[in-house]
Amino acid sequence: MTALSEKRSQQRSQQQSQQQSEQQPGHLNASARAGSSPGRTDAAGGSDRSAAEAAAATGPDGTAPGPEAPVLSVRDLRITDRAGDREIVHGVGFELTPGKAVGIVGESGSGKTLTCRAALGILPPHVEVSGGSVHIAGTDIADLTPRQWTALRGSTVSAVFQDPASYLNPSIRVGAQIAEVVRVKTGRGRREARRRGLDLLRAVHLRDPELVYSQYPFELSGGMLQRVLIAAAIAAGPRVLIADEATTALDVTVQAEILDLLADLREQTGLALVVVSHDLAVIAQVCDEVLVMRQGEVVEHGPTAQVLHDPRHEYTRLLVAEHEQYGLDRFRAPEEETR
Amino acid sequence: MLRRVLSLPAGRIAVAILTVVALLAVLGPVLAPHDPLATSARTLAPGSGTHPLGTDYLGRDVLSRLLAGSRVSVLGSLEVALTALVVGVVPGILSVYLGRAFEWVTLRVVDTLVALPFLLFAVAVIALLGNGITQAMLVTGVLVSPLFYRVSRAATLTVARSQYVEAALIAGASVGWVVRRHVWVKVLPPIAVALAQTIGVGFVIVSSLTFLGIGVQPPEPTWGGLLASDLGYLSYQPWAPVAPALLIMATVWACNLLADAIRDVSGEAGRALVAHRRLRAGRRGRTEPAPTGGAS
Amino acid sequence: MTHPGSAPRADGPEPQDTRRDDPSPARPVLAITGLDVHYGLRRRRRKVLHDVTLSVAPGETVGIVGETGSGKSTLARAVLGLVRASAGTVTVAGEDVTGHSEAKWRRLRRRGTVQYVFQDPLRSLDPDLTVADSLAEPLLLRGVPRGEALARIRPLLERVRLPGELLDRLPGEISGGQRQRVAVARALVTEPELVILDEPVSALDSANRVQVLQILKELRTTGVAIVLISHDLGSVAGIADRIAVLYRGELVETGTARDVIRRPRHPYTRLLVSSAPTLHTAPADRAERAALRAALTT
Amino acid sequence: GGGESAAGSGGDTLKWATSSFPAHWDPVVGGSGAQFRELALVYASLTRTDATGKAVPDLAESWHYNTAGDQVTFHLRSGLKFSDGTPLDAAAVKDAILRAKTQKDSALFGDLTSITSVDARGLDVIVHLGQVDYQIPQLLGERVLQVASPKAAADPKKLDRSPVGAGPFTVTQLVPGTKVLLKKNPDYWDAKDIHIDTVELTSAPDAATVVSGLQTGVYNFADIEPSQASAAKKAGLDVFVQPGFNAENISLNVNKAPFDDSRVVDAVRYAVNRQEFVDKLTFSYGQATDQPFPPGYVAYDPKSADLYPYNPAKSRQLLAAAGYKPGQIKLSLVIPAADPQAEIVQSQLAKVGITVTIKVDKNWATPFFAKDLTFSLYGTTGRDSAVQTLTAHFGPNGPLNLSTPYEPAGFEAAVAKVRRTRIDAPDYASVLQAATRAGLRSKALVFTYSAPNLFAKSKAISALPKNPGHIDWTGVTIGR
Amino acid sequence: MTTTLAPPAAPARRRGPTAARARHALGRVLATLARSAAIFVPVFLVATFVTFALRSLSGLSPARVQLGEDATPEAIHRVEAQWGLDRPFLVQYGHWFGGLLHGDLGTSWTNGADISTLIGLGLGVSLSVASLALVIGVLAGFVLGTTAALRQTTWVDRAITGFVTLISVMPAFVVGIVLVEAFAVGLHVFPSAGYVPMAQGLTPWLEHITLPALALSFDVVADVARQLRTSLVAAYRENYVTGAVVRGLSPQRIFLGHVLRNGLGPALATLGLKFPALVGASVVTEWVFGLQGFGRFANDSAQSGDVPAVQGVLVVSIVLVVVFNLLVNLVLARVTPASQRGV
Ligand SMILES: Nc1ncnc2c1ncn2[C@@H]1O[C@H](COP(=O)(O)OP(=O)(O)OP(=O)(O)O)[C@@H](O)[C@H]1O
Ligand SMILES: Nc1ncnc2c1ncn2[C@@H]1O[C@H](COP(=O)(O)OP(=O)(O)OP(=O)(O)O)[C@@H](O)[C@H]1O
Ligand SMILES: [Mg+2]
Ligand SMILES: [Mg+2]
Ligand code: NI
Repeated sequence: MTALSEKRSQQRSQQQSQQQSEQQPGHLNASARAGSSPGRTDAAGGSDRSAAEAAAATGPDGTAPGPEAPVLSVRDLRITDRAGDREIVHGVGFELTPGKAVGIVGESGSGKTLTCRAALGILPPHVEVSGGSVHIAGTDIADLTPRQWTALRGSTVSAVFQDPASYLNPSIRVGAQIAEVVRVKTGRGRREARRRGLDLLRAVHLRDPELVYSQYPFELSGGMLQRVLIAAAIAAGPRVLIADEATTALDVTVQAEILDLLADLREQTGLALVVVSHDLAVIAQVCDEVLVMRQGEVVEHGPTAQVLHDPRHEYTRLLVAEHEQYGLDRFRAPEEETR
Repeated sequence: MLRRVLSLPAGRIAVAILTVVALLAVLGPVLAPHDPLATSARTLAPGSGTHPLGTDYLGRDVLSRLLAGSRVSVLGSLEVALTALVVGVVPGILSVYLGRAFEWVTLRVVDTLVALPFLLFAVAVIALLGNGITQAMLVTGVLVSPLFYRVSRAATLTVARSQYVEAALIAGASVGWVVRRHVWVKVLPPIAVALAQTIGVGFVIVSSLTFLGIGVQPPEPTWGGLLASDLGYLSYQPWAPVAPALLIMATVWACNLLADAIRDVSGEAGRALVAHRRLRAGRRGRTEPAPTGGAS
Repeated sequence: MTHPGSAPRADGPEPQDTRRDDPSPARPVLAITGLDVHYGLRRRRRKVLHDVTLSVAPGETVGIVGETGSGKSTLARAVLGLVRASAGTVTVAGEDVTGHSEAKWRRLRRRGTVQYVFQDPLRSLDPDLTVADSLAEPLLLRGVPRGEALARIRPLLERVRLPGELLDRLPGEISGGQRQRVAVARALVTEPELVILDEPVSALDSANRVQVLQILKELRTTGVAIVLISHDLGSVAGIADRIAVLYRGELVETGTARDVIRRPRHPYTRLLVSSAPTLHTAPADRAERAALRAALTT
Repeated sequence: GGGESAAGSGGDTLKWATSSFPAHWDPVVGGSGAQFRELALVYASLTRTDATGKAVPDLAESWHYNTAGDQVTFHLRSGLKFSDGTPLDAAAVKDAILRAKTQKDSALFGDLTSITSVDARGLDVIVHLGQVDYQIPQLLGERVLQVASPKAAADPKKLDRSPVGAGPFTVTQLVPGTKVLLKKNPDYWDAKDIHIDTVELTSAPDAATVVSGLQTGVYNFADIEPSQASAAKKAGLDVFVQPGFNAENISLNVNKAPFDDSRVVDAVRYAVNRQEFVDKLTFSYGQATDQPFPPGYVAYDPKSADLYPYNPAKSRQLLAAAGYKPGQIKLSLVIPAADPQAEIVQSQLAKVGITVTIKVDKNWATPFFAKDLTFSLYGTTGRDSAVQTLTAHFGPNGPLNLSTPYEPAGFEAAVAKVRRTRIDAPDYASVLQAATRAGLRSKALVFTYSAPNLFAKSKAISALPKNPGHIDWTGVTIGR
Repeated sequence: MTTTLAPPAAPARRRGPTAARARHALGRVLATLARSAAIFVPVFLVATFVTFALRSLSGLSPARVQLGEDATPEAIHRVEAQWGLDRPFLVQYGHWFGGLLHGDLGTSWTNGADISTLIGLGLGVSLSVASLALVIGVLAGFVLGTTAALRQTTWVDRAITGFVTLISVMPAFVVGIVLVEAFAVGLHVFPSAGYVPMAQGLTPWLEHITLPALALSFDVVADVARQLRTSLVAAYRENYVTGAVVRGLSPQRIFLGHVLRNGLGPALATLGLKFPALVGASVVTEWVFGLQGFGRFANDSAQSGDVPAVQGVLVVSIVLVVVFNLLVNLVLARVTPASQRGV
């Protein structure tokens, strides 16, 4: 990378502080309450309350000031598998204001993906939202028609997933797939869409965007594909990007780059992020706020720093311990502390 | 395997039809109310007590001829399928193990066979090389063998390259052990599917050839031959072709059904089916959530 | 054995290792020298490993890290005789296996000195064999009667913390974490001297990961040498005595875990270290990484 | 044009689906089998036959024998020419005869053994014979001497693919084995009596679909199987039988066991139930016959009628007398193509204890004409000259005599006598019938039935002249 | 960026993306062609060799066909020499193959006609029918397959599946007869037999080939529908569909632009495999419909023991199949480039 990105990373800290101060009310609202709530760690009840409180504070009914209104607010979301007749997710709630990042971490099968999919309106067959609500930019998704969903996705909320190769059509050049989104969602002409597509590829730090533009997915590496997917996801300028295990299958070095990219986007465009990972460290790197899920319940919810330093729930402690006992932190932590 | 196939309704229907057809082939001549070759003065008669399906243009009993004809059709299609099986499976499996030269040659031969329009080729070969259903079906069997080659090769390939085979090799297994313990179970179902399909294809081919009058010597009744001769007397017995046509179609249908059923109860789908049953039967006492991939 | 009866260790934050300071006089379980491996024929021929030299002492735990396609699995497969080396030698438990015939390999493998745990536990277990059958296979191959084999796998199951009722299930019917533990158990059936694990935890979530790592830690105490392959430095850092960094088919760096992580020499290692996600992020890493990447490209 | 498809005939177009589409269009190669009818569209001959089977003028206006009866002169019509412009004179006819006698692949030279040489004098063709033979004008009719342009015939291979004759039509397009398009030949000597403009001659599909073809107007004329007759009638088509000389027989080889024992031959004769063939194969359009001629024809010998009536008991007796137990005789019936006739023979012989296996052999002709077979079937469409029919069946070298060189006693003399008898002589019929009688003593042939020449045509086509064995388009009109 | 695998073509990018893309596309076509040729040339050689060996195996001789009633051993020998059949087998093959490359398939034993010409004439008929059958098969199969896939697990799906199963077990000759009886004889909609070249008018041409094409198409309809349904259902389960959904593309666009494109591949491949069957089935349908096409010619020649004609038919059918598959491969390479990257 070049001087440009260095400059960017310098800007980052300035911007961050600036943004934080700007968005103070909304942000503080959510995290402060979460932190101060004593019943925080005992699962659903706690998060219910926090969600309700948060909703009351920011309120979709227009009580809160405009720019700080959450772009995504999930309240006591419950998801049920109608076929097996069991509730899979038992009340998840969080709020996301522009430029913020929420992380969801949890064990396999804890309902992270279903939560994200519910917010995207793409739950698998038989699986339904059975309680609570999801508001995207103030709209309750329960009222959305399929057509409205189509309009909403891509331009307001978008997503990237694990295994990037499979999320691109193998038979179509990647450039065309990005341009398609641009054309359909923003109504630009062919040539214009191409230019914008190239810009997007550049924006996700792909070297030689022209070449990548005309390549097929199978000609690209996993890291490049994830960037392409991100480019496609942000092509229509969404306000929320959901990244479900977006870096899990990637090499650590590539993962670091993608995480950097997400952070950049967040800073530069005010994109709000939902980052799902089973690795607490990944979340720690990008997110302001963490939800820890286990068996469909939120067992811990709070500002990242607080959850890391003072894990309340046993499961969260396990997550932290994993890094501190078996991971790199074991070697680095002392160094950091001495610094 | 058969038990699992029979547990599906489609499997039961298929097996029932095919059993009936097989019984006809074995017992047809015994069951036949008349000598299928015996002519009588009552030609082209409609169905009656003595001749339930009427008589043909030479006054022969149609039912008896249909029954007797099943043998040629069944044996013919079995011959096609078994020839194809032997000719296809052996090199199919060996192509994975015998090295690149063998693989290349067999692949080219298979490509060639696939490129031959087999009905055309069968007609040509049989007409030129002599008129016998046995030769006819042998040739056809060779022509349709690529299916078996491909199926067995693909199955062997996936198994041979699979990690559990490597795991067995690392534990010191010989090729024989690997084949007995790991390869066999997985190669068998796709071959069974192919076999069922090929028997169906064989039926169509036997019927087409005998319809064209190729491959059998005259008085010998065959379903295709009966159909063809019935067409000549359509103005007298417009319903006559229905019986042989239905027989041919039902048999082919049953073969396809069976192939689908085998596919449904074997491999990944089959294991899921069994697991599902096991859960439902509650043999394991407690019900547990379906195991997830466990991967993140 | 170099560390007889040593208590479970490395639970503390600081790894304390004395062995490397006084290298074992015993023969190494694994010694690789100047290993080259090629894939493909003629025009497609490509060198995947180049001049790899590595040795693993008895009871030692070595981590091999590197990016995708750097040749980690290939290295393991070369040790197991699943791919042929085009140069160099491989010595396993004192036996030079370079150029072994199939039959010789089979004999060696049946002894079960070296075992391998595959990257993907679902695919490395025969979907049609029950857990018991999969576990018993190595024993059956050595001619152990079935009854005895089944008796011998029970305690193993406990060792990997799996309930005994799992034995007559199919791999598709158990969870991913359980599957991985079955795969580990299978590797232990023959009481090997060396176990090579290919990305044993990268497909698992934290709880399962901790569990498997815990099992491995316990394994170390029994004196088994372990080679741990991973693309993520973080997941081997806490458990490996030594770490070898593989980059584009070459071992660019080998050293104690502490040295490699604290004082990485090769730019790639430095990049790895700075990229590994940790709970406490250091913003400065970002610029550093960019510089390292630039250094690596040239 | 024949492009119009739907019902109704297209203009004055004859759309003829034939089951015996000519493989060869060189008449010398095509031979005298069943395909001369189609070739006659293109080629004319010296004579033709009338409804009674007598020779009448065609290219030859008239002819006369010398007094010795060993030379016949044909006087050609004047001003004739072939469709390629070559004049049709005596030289051309001479050329045609010589070609039939000498061309390597000629199928006719066996029919022309009486002719020793030919002289051409302007329009007079003088044919010199090696023996007295009053059959020559009959013989040189459509079956044996369709005259091709000598210019075109210079390259027989080419002629075979693009026929040039002086018949009622000329070929505009020929797809070998499949289809021929013809148009009316304005230079044909009798062109004024030809009312058909174009002909599409197609090789017929499966018998079962011919009728629907006729019904839907794809064809308007076709030979059909007797089994299709009722369907054709129901479809509103004209179904008619054209007279002919057809006769089916069972060929036996008396030089081979078991037919070297005449009791076995007789047993076969008594075992044959002719009516069954007629009923089951011809749907009563045919006739039972025990002679190579249909009853009523001049050569049919009433005195020989029903010499061996159906009598299976007697047949079994004869076999027993010959020392054969039931089922002991096992024969292969070798035939060129699947044929229900063979199945009837098989079942009838089975009833007297002879086991017959049918063998369809594509190479049938080779062993048959090499007289290697023991047992076969043959059907003839007859010959215009009765003598020719007789010698083909009973003569020592007759192609249909499976028992060559066997010949019944007295046959040669009887035939010679016919040849010497003028056709208009009062005793011609009795002499001819005597020859038939002599021939029928042959142990080599058992005649069974006469297959009908069954046709179906659209009602728009007027009735055809009833020339036995021929199809003559003279005077036929196609309405709309 | 170290982690991006630098593609080998990277140095060429200076020439500009359009040029690179054009070269890319051309290269792809050439590569597909080369790969196909590598498969098909040996196929062609082997197939023609097998075909040629048929004569020796059959023991048939032109003499028997030609000489008929007058075959004597000398005459047979003479005729065989004239046909060059007394030469060594490989010499004969070489000669025949040489002719083949020039489009010369020799002359018929039965009527001495040029076989290439004969086949050419028949081919017009057969290809008309086969093309129409393909068109019908593809269209009907497409409609049925997509409808079933889009209405998955509803009664529509089940009805279509049932119908497809039914027509897939109906042999061509049964279909043929039923069609003739129903449409030609019963309803008088189409002629029951015969063929009219396109030159004589499009309508009569279509009328004549519709029924045979329909009879021939059943198998294609069934296979295309089944394959398309399966692959569309599978394609809908693919992640890239989810990807397109979250990017906010409409269902129609996803179906047309993404699902269909990938679902089409396997159906196309089936079509490639189906073609030989189509050519083969012409033997039966042309018989039933009184068409003087390729299949009828094959049957007639085979029945009359006309070996060169049979060889010619087989060679031409092989060429047809090979060419058709080549086309299919080219289209496939275009539609699903990913499938081309493997072996
Ligand atoms: N289509 C479905 N039908 C029924 N149950 C489902 C379906 N998809 C997921 N589940 C169940 O929902 C639960 C949560 O699944 P989800 O995919 O959200 O977990 P996750 O937290 O994303 O796990 P991972 O880390 O493995 O991705 C699991 O127990 C799973 O079995
Ligand atoms: N059977 C094979 N034939 C040809 N090339 C191969 C084969 N197996 C692996 N390779 C190539 O060899 C290189 C090293 O592969 P290897 O599997 O050893 O990598 P790895 O380090 O294990 O990667 P990962 O982390 O993705 O498992 C890769 O570039 C791969 O494409
Ligand atoms: Mg998930
Ligand atoms: Mg690997
Ligand atoms: Ni900290």
